[in-house]
Amino acid sequence: MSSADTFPRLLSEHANVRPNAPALREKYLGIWQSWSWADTNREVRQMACGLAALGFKRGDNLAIIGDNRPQLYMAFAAAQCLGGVAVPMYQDAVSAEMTHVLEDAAIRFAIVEDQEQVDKLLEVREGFVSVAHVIYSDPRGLRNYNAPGLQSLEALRALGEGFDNGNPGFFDAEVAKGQSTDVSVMLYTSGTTGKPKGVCQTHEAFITSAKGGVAFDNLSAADNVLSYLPMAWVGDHLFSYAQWLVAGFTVNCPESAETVMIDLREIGPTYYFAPPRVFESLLTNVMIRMEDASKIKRSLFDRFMAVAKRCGADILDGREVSLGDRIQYAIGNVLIYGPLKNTLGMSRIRVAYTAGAAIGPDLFRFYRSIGINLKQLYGQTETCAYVTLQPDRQIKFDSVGKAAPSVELKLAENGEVLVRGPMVLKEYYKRPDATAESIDREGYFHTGDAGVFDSDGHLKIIDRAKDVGRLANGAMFAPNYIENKLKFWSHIKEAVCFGHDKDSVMAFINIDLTAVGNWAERRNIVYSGYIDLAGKDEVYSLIKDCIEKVNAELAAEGELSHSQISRFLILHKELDPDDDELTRTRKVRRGFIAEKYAPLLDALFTGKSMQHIETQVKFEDGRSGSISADLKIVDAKRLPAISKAAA
Amino acid sequence: MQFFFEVLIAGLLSGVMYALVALGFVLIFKASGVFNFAQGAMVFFAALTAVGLKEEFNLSLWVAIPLTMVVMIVLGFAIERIVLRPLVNQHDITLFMATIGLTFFLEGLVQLIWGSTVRKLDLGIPDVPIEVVMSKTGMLVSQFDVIAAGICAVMVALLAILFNKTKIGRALRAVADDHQAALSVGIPLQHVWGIVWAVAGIVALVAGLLWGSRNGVQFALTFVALKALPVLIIGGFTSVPGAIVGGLIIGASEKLAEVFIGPYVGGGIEGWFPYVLALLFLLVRPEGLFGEKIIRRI
Amino acid sequence: MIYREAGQFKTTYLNDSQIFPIAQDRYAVAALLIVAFIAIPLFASQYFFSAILIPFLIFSLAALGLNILTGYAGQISLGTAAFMAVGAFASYNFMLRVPGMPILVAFILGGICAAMVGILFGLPSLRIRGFYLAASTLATQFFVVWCLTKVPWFTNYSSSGVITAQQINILGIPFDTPGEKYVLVLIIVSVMALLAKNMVRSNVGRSWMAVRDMDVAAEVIGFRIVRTKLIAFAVSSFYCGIAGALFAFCYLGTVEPEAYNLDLSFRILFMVIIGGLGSILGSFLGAGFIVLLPTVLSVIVHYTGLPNSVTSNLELMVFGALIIFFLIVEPHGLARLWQIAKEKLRLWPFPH
Amino acid sequence: MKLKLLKALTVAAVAAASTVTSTLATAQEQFIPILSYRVGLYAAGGSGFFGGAIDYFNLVNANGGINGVKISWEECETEYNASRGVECYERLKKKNGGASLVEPLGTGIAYGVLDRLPVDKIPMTTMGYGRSDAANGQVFPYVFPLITSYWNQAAGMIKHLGDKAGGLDKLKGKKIVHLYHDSAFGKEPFPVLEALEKSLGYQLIKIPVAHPGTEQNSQWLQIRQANPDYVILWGWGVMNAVAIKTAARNGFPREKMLGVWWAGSEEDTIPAGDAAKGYTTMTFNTPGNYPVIDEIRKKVYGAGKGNLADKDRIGSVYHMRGITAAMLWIEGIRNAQNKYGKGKVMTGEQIRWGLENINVDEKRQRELGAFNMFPTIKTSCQDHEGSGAVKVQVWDGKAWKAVTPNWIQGDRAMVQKMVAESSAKYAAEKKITPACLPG
Amino acid sequence: MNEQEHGRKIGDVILKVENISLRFGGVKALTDISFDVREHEIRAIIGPNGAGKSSMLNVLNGVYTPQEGVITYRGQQRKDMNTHEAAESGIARTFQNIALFSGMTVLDNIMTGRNLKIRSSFVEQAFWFGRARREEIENRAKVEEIIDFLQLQSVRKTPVARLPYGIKKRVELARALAAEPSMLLLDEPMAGMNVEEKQDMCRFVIDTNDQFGTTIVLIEHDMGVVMDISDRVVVLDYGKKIGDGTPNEVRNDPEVIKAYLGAH
Repeated sequence: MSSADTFPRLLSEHANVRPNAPALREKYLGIWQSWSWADTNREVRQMACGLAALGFKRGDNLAIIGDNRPQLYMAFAAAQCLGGVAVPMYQDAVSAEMTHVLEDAAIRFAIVEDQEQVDKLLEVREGFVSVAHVIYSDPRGLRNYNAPGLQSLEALRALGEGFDNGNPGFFDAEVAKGQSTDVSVMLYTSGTTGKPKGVCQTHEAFITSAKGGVAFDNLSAADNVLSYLPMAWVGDHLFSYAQWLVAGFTVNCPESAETVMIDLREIGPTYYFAPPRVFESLLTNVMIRMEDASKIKRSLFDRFMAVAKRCGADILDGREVSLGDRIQYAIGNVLIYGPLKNTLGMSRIRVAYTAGAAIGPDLFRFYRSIGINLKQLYGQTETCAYVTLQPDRQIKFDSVGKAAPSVELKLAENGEVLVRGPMVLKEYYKRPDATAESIDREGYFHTGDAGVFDSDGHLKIIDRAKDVGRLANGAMFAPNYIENKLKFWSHIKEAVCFGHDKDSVMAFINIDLTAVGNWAERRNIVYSGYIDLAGKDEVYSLIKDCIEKVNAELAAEGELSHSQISRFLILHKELDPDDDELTRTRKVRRGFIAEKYAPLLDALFTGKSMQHIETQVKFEDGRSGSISADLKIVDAKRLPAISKAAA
Repeated sequence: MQFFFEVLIAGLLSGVMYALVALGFVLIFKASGVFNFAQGAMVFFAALTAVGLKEEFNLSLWVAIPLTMVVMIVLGFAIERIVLRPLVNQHDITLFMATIGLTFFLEGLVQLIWGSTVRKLDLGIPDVPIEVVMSKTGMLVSQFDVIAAGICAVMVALLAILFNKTKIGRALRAVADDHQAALSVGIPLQHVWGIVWAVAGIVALVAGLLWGSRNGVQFALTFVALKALPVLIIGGFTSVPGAIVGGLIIGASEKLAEVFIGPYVGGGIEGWFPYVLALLFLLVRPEGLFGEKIIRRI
Repeated sequence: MIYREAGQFKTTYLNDSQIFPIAQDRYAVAALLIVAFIAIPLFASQYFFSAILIPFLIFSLAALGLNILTGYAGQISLGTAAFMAVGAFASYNFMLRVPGMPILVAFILGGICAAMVGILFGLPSLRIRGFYLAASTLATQFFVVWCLTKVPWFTNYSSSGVITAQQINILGIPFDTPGEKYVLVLIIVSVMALLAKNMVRSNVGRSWMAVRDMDVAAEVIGFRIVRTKLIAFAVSSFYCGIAGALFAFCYLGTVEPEAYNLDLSFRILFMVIIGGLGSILGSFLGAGFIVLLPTVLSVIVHYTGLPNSVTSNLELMVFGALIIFFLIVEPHGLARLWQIAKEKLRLWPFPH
Repeated sequence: MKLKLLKALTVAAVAAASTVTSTLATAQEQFIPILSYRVGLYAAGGSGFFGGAIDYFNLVNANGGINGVKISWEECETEYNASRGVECYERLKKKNGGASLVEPLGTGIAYGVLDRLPVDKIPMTTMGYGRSDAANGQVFPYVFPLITSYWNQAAGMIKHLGDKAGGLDKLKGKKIVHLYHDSAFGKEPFPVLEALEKSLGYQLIKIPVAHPGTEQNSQWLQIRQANPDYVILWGWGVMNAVAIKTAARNGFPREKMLGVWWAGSEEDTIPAGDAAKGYTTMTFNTPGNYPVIDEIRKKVYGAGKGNLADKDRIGSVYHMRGITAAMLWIEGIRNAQNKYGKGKVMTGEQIRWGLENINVDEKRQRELGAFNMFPTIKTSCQDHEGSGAVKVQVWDGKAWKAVTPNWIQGDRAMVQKMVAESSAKYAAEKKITPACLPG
Repeated sequence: MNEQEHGRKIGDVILKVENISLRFGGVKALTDISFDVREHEIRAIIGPNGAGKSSMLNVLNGVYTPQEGVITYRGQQRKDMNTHEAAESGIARTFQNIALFSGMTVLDNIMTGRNLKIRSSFVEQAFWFGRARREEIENRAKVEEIIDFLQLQSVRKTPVARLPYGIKKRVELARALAAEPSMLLLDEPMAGMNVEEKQDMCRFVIDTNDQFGTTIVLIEHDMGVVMDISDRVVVLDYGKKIGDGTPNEVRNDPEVIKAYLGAH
């Protein structure tokens, strides 16, 4: 592995070592347009010089907003070449949400994808934030814009080329000035509470982290990834940028958000990263599609999935499996698993990771059983995504693996996971208070998650440390843990549990419209939409079933057996980041929800069987309105705790 | 000159026979838009069935013919039910192909039942020159042809009555004019199509009996249908009078061509002359003599 | 099931417009060609060559020609055999009258003659369409066969109008045995199928389909209807002409004009429809079906022990019934069935 | 119930066992493929002819085979279609130890397999059709236009017309219309008719009838206009009946019509009804009853193995022609056995020799129970026809009757010269060096 | 198109029709219609059903031949247009009842729009070599830009027959745009669409006009949509012109109001 210690140097090294190998691809105009490492290097150089010509200085922040596009990945490198900091932002944020970051990071330069982002920035600029230079890569619809400081990426590159010719040596000197301890990127944490904070990460942090992962999973220049997760998310930054430049593999950008599945299938990545949500919706999709299949196919599928469940994961992990099972599995691989992986675009996957939330054991098992080496990792924005990784062949469904290379890991007294190592953030931008709060004197970063080590030294995360509450009887209450258990059922899309300081646990449920809708159709249940479907008695009893099964599981988990859900309701609207109920990474904001739906919560705890509620909602076009409904509340059966020994 | 008229009259009279076969086509095409290639096979089927019934069961022809009529009606409805209904709304050419398939089926079926020997059919009409005409003008006019022409005229008249005076006829016309409209006034389309096929079957029977008694009842009857095509082109696929006029034109012109042009080019031009004539005709009037002009809107 | 397409992505338009964009298809076609060019010549029996494979390939070529006209350009023709006859008799005469004429050149010239006849008889298509056109192409059928029978020059004054195809010799290599003839036919058919595929995926193919699907719109966007139709007639007839020449030279050897009768035209039309209109593959499937079906049927009914007069008629009925059945089940032909099956395989185990 | 289908099915049920044995031929059986056609336009001819052949096979087998060698056969439906015929030929030629010989009874099919015969070493008989010049066994060693060819027939026709007129010289100035099926078949006699026109001085008027010949009004109007002395009807299939009927409607005397032998069967005259009375045609069989036919009635039909569904057709023209053909084939095989080993199964090559050395004189005819059923025949390498003699028959309204008591022959010398010329041309085209094959 | 021409800078009159009358048999479809179209403008022809709008459009690109009148296009005066010449001189159009080639994919349909740019002969195309192959690739690249422009990526290889109505309309526009027309005739581009689809289509029409400087003549039956996007409007009723001017002028024209009220 290379000794280059900043991203710009890594890039130029690749451009030297493998100038003609593809660095980036993008499905555009119907084909996968490719940029070789040499192309990439040249364009980055032009972009950087162009930015320099516009006055971009060392230490300046460059906002990068848009879908995953090669030009935008290059923009990261361009900023870093000049000693600047790339600040990727969520492309689906509305302008008001952007204002905070733009102000906080004092953005003067922004490289954005298209008209949509330009419009938002110009709107923000109307106020008081001054984004002096907005550079767009897709000129469509922008021909008649004549806002000052607005120009196309093409123009910027032309400008850069001129500048480069006029100032030979400037670029190389700038790259040479770069230090591995410079901040390379600032990622804003979604922040379950409060305003987002900018996490400043150095070149070193990400490169070390990336190298660890590359070595851990033997990634090479021959690998391919599909980049479709938000660029502002640490996961994408690590996998599609840091590891890209470290390992030198090819990053592929899909044509558009709608075509991700098609593009995934076309590219057939060898290395894949997705939050559990994606895996889950894929599986749901598989199951729904299989339900329409002919009887023969379905019985084949069921039969071989049973085989896979029995021995698939063991075969993947190299454990001993009987010959008969191996033969059956091989047949299954030809008939079912292979084609299945293929239609999912996963037949070439060597390593797949999931992180960002806990993944359901069934879900996890499913992918592993059909031969996809899916592993979990655990980490935060503040730790460059990795804290722990699951080593090959040591996969456990309920743990997140062992400490990643060069990570020091320990548990605080209250169970909080503490991390030390080069990947820990340098600081929160302009927030010394927050920095001090989360990095202790020994240099440990407080993750805020509560966890335990199992006998093999694998870390198991239970919940957010601060969310771990106590029931009135003093028993431990880990709402997230329960919610995740609930969400493992395909019919349940979101769940929010409450119980801190209370006698019992209550739950809000969001049903999964696709899964439940399909379920309903097969039973000839007519419904007009989410609200209608959510209120059906049949649906209630379906969900009740799920909850009671979760209760049964909890009953076997010692202290957590007290956290069995006693009552629940199905919410009349889907929780939505636009309504601030979820974060952009789709984590529930429990406090906000408790406040917003206080009457419902009251009703749950006071034993009512029906409650009226009216809620404000924002529509996609920015209008808002209100919906109201009478919600049923249903009791769920609880089971007596089962002692560990018995289990 | 006398010879010319003789040829002309002979031509016109055989044209009547062509027209009779073409009539079956027109009926079906008009009502269901199906180009029924099996019309020839139906002619063969009907004629052979009639003769077969007569000979094998020693029936009188006047018993065998009504029986055959029943068979043809059943056949018509069966075709509608088994072949056409599943193919409703398919492309024209698909339906056309289906009727070719039907041709094979009917040919096989009828020969399987009655055997492939050539049979004699005697309607009791002698096919000899009419003495009176012969002696008065020296022209030769076949008695059979004249009677056949008469039968043909009766047939057309009956069809006209069926079409214009009966409830079924009105339904038929409604269907022919506009399928959608017919549906919307509540006429069961399938029912109407079945009737049309049955009527076409009866027309085929008449044609089969006449042709069969002329040439013997045999497989070659299926080829008569080929001659009906140029008739249709000239007369238009949807016009009953067109079929008659077209038949006369084709009959007369092919005879005249064969007799007066044939010897100069080696003869045997009857095989293609009607087609080339039809082709030339089409270049002038692409929709046929009586066909409706199609205005193509965009 | 067989299709594993993940990871097959295209980085250039050239790659994207390949004839077989899916790798598995390419392997399958390669395997098929290897079998056809190497395995079959090594192992197939005489019967297979001369009774099944050679006619299958020749009919496929003729069906391909008709498919270009009917399937792609939407012009129904019942005169295919006539164009075949022109090709055959023209090639024969070129071989006969031009000393030292290479046979492949004679085939091509024969094809060109057929193309010219095709253009001539395609002219009515400019004014008429649909069944009117179909009926008028019958004129071609009858007229051409009549001409060949009537003008003794065409048949080299053979008293009976029968011609005997010359021996085939290419660059000193004789093609005499059925196996050798098979290889020759296979090469010609493969090359022509490739050319046809190229045409239909290029502008000329699109012009045909445009005229077929919506001629007014085609004209409005700039296609020249007249030219398009005539090219379709020419290309189609060229293909049929070559097929006709092969029919005479590599299959029957000795032919009379009557061999190219209406019956043959119909059989080829069947192939195209059963195989699938507007599909190159369909031409081959259709030819296979129509060539094999009677053979298979007669073998099957042969074992029923029924007398031949019964079996022959039964065969006819089954043939007719199968055609109807096929049209009902899949009016778009075998090629569509294949396409559906392929789709299913690509989506396996999912139904959609 | 007199339904053909039921009859056929019962026959089938009874015959099932025997059919199975005949299809599963052992090495001790002489296999003969039957390229028949029993559907379509020409089904009447095909079913009669091949029915006759098969009936005779059954008779031979019932009598113990050829020196103990039984005959086996398999039918394949050609529909009178050249490419299907070729397929049948190819399918059956190697079956059951190999085909002994073929007889496609169709010009198109005969041409289709012509080139294949020398390669496969299978002889083909084309009895009364096909290339007339194939009589030259030096150029066409495997083709046997047995008994007589079109050219000899045409010469015979003119001879007969001459006889009728009172001598060939009386034909001078007479008008003869050649009304022919517009195909290779109909044009085959042109060279002979034209050559004789020159030498005899009659006026030949050629009038073609387009296939299939269901409409002949214009032709007959032309004939009426020309007012010929004779009309030669060179037709096939439906064309014949139509010609007879149209002649009647045009008042043309049937007695002046002379049909080719393919226009002289019950299938041609019965559909024409009364109109056919007095109509004459050529034939190479003498109509009537023969011991061999009685034997077939008794031993074959009596045993329920008869091939014809309609027993009335036994002894009909086509049936008799089929019997004749089969008889000559068996003679060929017998000859071969005599040379190559009695009681053995013969190869095609050996049978070719056998066919080239047929000698059925009157004595042999009597032995075969077919005296005078067909002309005596003696083949050789130079003459694959072996006879060239024809007869004239007349339809009396119910049955065919021979007109000429004796077999007649036309100008054989002239025909032979033409055969030599034409076959030499073919040999040149095909680069064949004419030679007799060794025995 | 060069850079300076972009944008909504309206130029000189490029198409002028004078006293056009069109009859089908005895039926008068158009009577004495005169109006002009300026370069780069969006010109709408509106009117109630049966007003002769489609006939007018068909006269403009030569599908119908008017009995009377003169058409002047880019300085050339003629009795009638010839369909093929119209296409060659840069007039493209869409149809009221979608006239896509239903047997082809979206991509192929749009590719047909490039046919006038293809120089290679069918023989070259058969061999898929040299110029033919190069042209195919070049035109594909052009077409892909249009696919991108009209956001048809996800249906690129779908047979058009399987597409929903709104998308089909868009494909038709794409096919017309593929010819890089200087004038685009749109025959009720928004007919039968829901509000959202109409908005999309409006945006595409404006974008086309804006980005390529294409002069657009469009027909609409529904006044509302068109008024917003067109520069000038001709109003037809029963084959006669009853109004001509800016949307505002037309909107307030009493005769137009009468015609519209009368028709509804």
